[in-house]
Amino acid sequence: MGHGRFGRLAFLTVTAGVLVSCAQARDGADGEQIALFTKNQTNPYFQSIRLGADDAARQMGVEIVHYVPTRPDSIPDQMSQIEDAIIKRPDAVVFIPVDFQAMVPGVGQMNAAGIPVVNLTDRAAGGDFVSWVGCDDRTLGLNAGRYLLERMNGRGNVIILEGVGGSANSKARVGGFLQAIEEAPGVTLVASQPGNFQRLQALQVTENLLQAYPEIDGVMAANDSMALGAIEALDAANRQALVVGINGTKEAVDAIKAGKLVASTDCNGFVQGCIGAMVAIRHIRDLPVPAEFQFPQPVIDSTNYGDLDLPDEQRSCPSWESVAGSLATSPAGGG
Amino acid sequence: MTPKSLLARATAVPGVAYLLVALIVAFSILGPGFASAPNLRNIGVQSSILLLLALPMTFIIMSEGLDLSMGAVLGLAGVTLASLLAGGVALAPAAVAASGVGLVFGVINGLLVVRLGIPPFVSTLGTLGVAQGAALVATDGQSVVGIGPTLPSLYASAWMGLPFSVLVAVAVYLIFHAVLYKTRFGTYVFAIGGNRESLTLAGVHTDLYHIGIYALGGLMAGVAALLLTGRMNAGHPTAALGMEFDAIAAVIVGGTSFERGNGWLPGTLLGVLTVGVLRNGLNVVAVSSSLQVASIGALVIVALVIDSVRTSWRERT
Amino acid sequence: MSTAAAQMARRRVLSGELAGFMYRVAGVVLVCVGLSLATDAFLTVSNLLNVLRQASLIFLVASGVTLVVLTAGLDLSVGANVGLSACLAAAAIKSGAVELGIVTGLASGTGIGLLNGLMVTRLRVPPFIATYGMLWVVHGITYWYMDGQTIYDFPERFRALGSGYLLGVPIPVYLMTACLAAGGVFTRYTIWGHQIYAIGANPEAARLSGVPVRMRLNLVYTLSGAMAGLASIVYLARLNSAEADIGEPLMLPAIAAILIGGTSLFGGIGSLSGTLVGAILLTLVLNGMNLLTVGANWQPLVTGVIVLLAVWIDVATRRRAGG
Amino acid sequence: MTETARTAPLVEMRGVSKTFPGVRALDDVSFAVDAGEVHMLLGQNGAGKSTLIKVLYGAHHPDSGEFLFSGRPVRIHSTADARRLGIAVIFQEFSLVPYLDIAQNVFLGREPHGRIPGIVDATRMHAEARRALDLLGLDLDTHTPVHELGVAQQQMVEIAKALSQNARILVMDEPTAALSEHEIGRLFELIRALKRDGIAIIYISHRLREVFEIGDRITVLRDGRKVASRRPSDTSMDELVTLMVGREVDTTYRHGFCAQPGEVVLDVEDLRGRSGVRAAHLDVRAGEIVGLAGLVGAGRTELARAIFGADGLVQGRVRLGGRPLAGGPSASVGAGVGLVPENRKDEGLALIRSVQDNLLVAGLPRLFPSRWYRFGIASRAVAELISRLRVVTPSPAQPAKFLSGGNQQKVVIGKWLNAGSRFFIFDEPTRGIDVGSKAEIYRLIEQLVTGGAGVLLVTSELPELVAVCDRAYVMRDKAIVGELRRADLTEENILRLAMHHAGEHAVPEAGTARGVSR
Repeated sequence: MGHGRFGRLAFLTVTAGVLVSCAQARDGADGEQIALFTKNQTNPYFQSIRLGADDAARQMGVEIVHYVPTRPDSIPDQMSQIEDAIIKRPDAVVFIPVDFQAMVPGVGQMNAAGIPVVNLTDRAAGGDFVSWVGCDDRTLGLNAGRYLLERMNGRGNVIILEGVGGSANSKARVGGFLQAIEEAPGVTLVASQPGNFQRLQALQVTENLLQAYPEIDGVMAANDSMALGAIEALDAANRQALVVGINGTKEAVDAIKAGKLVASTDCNGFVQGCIGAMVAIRHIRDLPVPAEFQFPQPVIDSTNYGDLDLPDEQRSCPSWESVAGSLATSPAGGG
Repeated sequence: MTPKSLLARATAVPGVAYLLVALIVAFSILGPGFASAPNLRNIGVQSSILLLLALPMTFIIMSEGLDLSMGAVLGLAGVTLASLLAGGVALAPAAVAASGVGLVFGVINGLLVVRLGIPPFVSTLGTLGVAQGAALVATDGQSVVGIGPTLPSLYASAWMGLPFSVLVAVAVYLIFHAVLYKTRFGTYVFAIGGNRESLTLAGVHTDLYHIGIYALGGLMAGVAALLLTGRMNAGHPTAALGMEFDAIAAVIVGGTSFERGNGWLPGTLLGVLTVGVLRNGLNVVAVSSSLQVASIGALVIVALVIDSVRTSWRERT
Repeated sequence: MSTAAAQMARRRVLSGELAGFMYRVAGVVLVCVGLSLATDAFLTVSNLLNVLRQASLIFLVASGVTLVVLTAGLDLSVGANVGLSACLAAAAIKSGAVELGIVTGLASGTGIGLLNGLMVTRLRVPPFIATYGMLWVVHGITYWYMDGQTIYDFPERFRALGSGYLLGVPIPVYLMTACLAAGGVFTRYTIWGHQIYAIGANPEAARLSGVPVRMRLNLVYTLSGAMAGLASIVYLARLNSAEADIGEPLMLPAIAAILIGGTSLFGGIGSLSGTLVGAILLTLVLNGMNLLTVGANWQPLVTGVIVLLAVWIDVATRRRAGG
Repeated sequence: MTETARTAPLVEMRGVSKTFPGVRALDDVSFAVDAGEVHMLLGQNGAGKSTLIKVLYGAHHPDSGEFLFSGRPVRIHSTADARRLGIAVIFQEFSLVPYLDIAQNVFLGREPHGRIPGIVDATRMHAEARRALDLLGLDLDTHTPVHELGVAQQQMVEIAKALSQNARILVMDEPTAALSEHEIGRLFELIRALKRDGIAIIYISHRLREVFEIGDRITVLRDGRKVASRRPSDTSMDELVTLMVGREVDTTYRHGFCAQPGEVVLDVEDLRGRSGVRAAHLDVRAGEIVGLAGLVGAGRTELARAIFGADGLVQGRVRLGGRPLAGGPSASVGAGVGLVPENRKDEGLALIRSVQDNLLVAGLPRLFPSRWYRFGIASRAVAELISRLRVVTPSPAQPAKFLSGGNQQKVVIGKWLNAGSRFFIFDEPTRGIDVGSKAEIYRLIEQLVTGGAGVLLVTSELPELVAVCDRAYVMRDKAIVGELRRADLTEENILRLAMHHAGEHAVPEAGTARGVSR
């Protein structure tokens, strides 16, 4: 009787497995297949990238498989997923490393397996890539910082909200902020504190800093979530300060529209996703691809948020030619 | 343990064993390439680090304790190892130093729990913060790279098709099995959880052994750092955060309980493998990531449900 | 043991319990004094209110878990629970009614709590595993439901729940006080409260004394879930947005607050007031580190040391008291 | 015991004093035991017996006093020292490790090892353990984990553990508490054999019968002082009791038997419990104390729990005052059944909670129909219970763990008084309880029945059972095999029913491992 029970359980597990397989068999068409590695399921920015890549793949008739660590930004998770993806032998991989240095061996494994890899967003410290598509985090920070200080007329106190300790983006973006501040002698940095890219922590850190410093004129946040958290804190305390964020998420754009956020700098995750996927697919099809796609880092403010003012679902990838053309003319690392 | 009691145990195999079989069957049917040799290698490699943490965790849980600091300590030991290697120190001394860092934290945990009487959950939660902080301060949160070729090539080496990390895991398992079932220390691990008083009355330096259990935990975190660093070709301060919870889950799922020193080491091995097979299988079958996250939780619960069902069935007869 | 001894023992125990609490309060006061010496930004009404508001968020989550821990259980799923409840509530608010959102949040929180309870009482899964498994399941559902999106921008009257003031005091602080009072009455002035302590102290004895153990356990896990639901509403109102990872950083601080508060993981000992003290202490530390702009990398280290010190003082006093 | 007794004592303690914070546990106690002598140590709980043993065993360090070992002064700083001197102790609280096997438990801390120190020589260990078990005539596999053993078997392993140390001085603290007549007989034979080999034995017991059966010398402690030393030949039970308690104690446990029983309170029809116990018929009437006798392992506790609804039934009907009982303990308690369980510390009390909480826990819904806990009512109820039960406690806020065994047991009983129970099940109510409290416990039980309640009394203490019960059911092999009316209620009759081929049934089946205390 007890064993009957185990039997049933085993059966259940198997059927569960079958259902699972059906769930994923939907996009199981034969033919070319690419795999996209993103950092986590929680940050809207990577969702934009995934949607862009999906759209590109759909347009070009290729199956795309997503690998996202079960623990946000977990190095061991992504490492395992690389090994498992190699088993599935996708025709090409679009790869965003959760850590630009620690994932190098993972890239090496894909190289060894002879799978072409396109490096997206964060520039990996090593490994062979078909091409790199992304933009420079430091420039993002620099541009956002410069814009803010400009709006502050180069005078006043600013605070910085850092991202996750150990994340390269945070480090680079904060580096950009600091450079901008150095350029502006009239501005003093009163505090640089961790918000871990998290809205709640940014909110509470800002609340606390508002207590410590009676005069805060500017806030530089290493991503939009933290910027919006800071704005909540300012509102609740009835304090005025100019806030800039990074990423140009839909929510940030709405905040810019509402005049709460002065600006966000953007690498346009959606288009990055598109281009990343396109490069990979073109490579499979032996079409020429440039070795580098340096996206511009435009500052988005109340004057130019237009083209971002669409939910990603309603956007669709620009044609390869248009983007290629525009990027060819755009100055690398431009401002 | 002796053949007979092993048999007695075998009749009480935890539910996870049945789950493991079911999963393997299911994935071999569904996942093309799941049953392939290279993928089995993957499962081995991906499970080995977790096993290194789960084995000492079994001892700690048997002693009615807990160690939440393992992941953080692993991170700290990893950056220590990487920094030393990057600084041109030879592998052997660097590895010793890294294990030493782990050992120190293990001993500190032991002292906090045994000497100061701070509940394990809090003690190790505190040392978690300390170790993580230390690692971040030391590295400014960045990976430590440029560790030279020795460790990576060692990690990449294999023997009879078995990757280095798997060999280490197997060796460590055999050692732990022998320690638990063949040595005094092992006997006292059972006794500390089962009836500490009696051990003391038997004239044994209970505190020493109790601290030793935690020290072992720290030491293994240090050893695990060796593998993780080799795997990443870099030391990362926060790479292993949260791994200790996976280890605890694997141990409990394997049939070890928080009470009365009731533990079973082979169960821990099963638990770790099941977690490894599930994560790997779901990737090979390319299940959507959110479903993967949920199914890890489901696995843990189902395994324990099978157990409780079986025990209630046992009681009824 | 002879009467004299017993008398002694008793005086030591009682004074021990009380001393434990007093020492924790003293610890808080000490930190406050230290901070007000270190920076004059600390000892201001607005900052103290600010600390209280932040503490209230931790307390709301921790209060329900405290009840669970009193029964020698554990609820690791609260963080994930807050996350999912907040996201569902957010979606409901967007679909129109604030009231609907609040109901949704509370309902989902309570439901998850009830599931935890049923797993522990009916399927007899150990609490640690039941709620740890639930943590992952709930995370998975949240990720799937949110699909990387953010739901944001809620009506003013809703946001007041988190960021509003009443008579100069933040509204979450009122909620915290209300929950503390309600919880205090429940644990102290109802027989259910007393039965919960009895279960924590010795479940078998409680069962053989006719305490409906399963029902009470279901109750505490459900309450824990309900509090997570309430907390999710406050978080949502405070953040004015919901992301999938909103709840992740909440679990360990909540449990730390409970343990700092002197509630024993072995059950039968502890109190909500202790948890409040724990929550305040944790918040003070973070607040202080921000005021003194302690480097980001140092912050986990400092927090860890403080937690250890706080609990060690408590344990030491109990020890000396022979409790 | 003649010629050995005249040589210098094997071990002697002179003027030992030990003070714990707030209590003088031992006050200038001198105590000696000769080779080949059984020295009985008597005294109520808290009289200092256990402290004396722990001092002798090096677990406590005395404030003053000296040890002489066969005339030579020695120092005992640690249990290790004590062991080296050949002192072994059979502790009252089980000192077994549940998930280690018998051999590992027997040799805990003394594991035999081969060339490499840390590694245990299992074969040798099991062989020697085998020998120790054979001495006690235990045919148990030394590989069995002790958590699978019954209480009695655990007690025997405990004894084997001490014997295997080839001690010269053997201390036995309540060794027979959990044993059946049969096993006690075997233990006593063993003790006599040990005497012949010149082993000195210090024997602590509450069973005065045993004092006269195997004792050579008797020392009585009271409140940490040595009050008297006697030879069995020149003392009497009554004198010993008086010495222990310090006052005259009425040891007649029952004063008036139940002339004509009232209506049936509890009746059980063809019951079969999850644990396999069977009862074709059993009933208890108002005003009756009905005994439930049988060897350890005969299934008495299982039956009691089944009736109470603690373990669930496979079949059968249990009715209280005509109304069927179903729905587990909470239903039974609500209907007015009270269980005073066999294992007070694990099942009877929440040791870390106060006397007040323990007294009220079962009666909360009855005492507070509104479900609101009113401290005024509570403390009044508690005060009344404490005075009625004569619980010795400094205050209702006292944690139960600080009470003596007798007072703890009173609290458990008080719990049911407060719950308004009409039918009480007492499972070994006097185990590990000293004579003074014993009389009080039975006085309470008698009060209950004269008050119109019914009582089912499970006990291994046959003399007590015979002295107290109006009727008794006898169990064997998990089934009721007979009923004895007051007239023919004698130890002989009980044993005849219970032990019918005692050989096989004396040692219980595995499963009731409630003995191992954490």
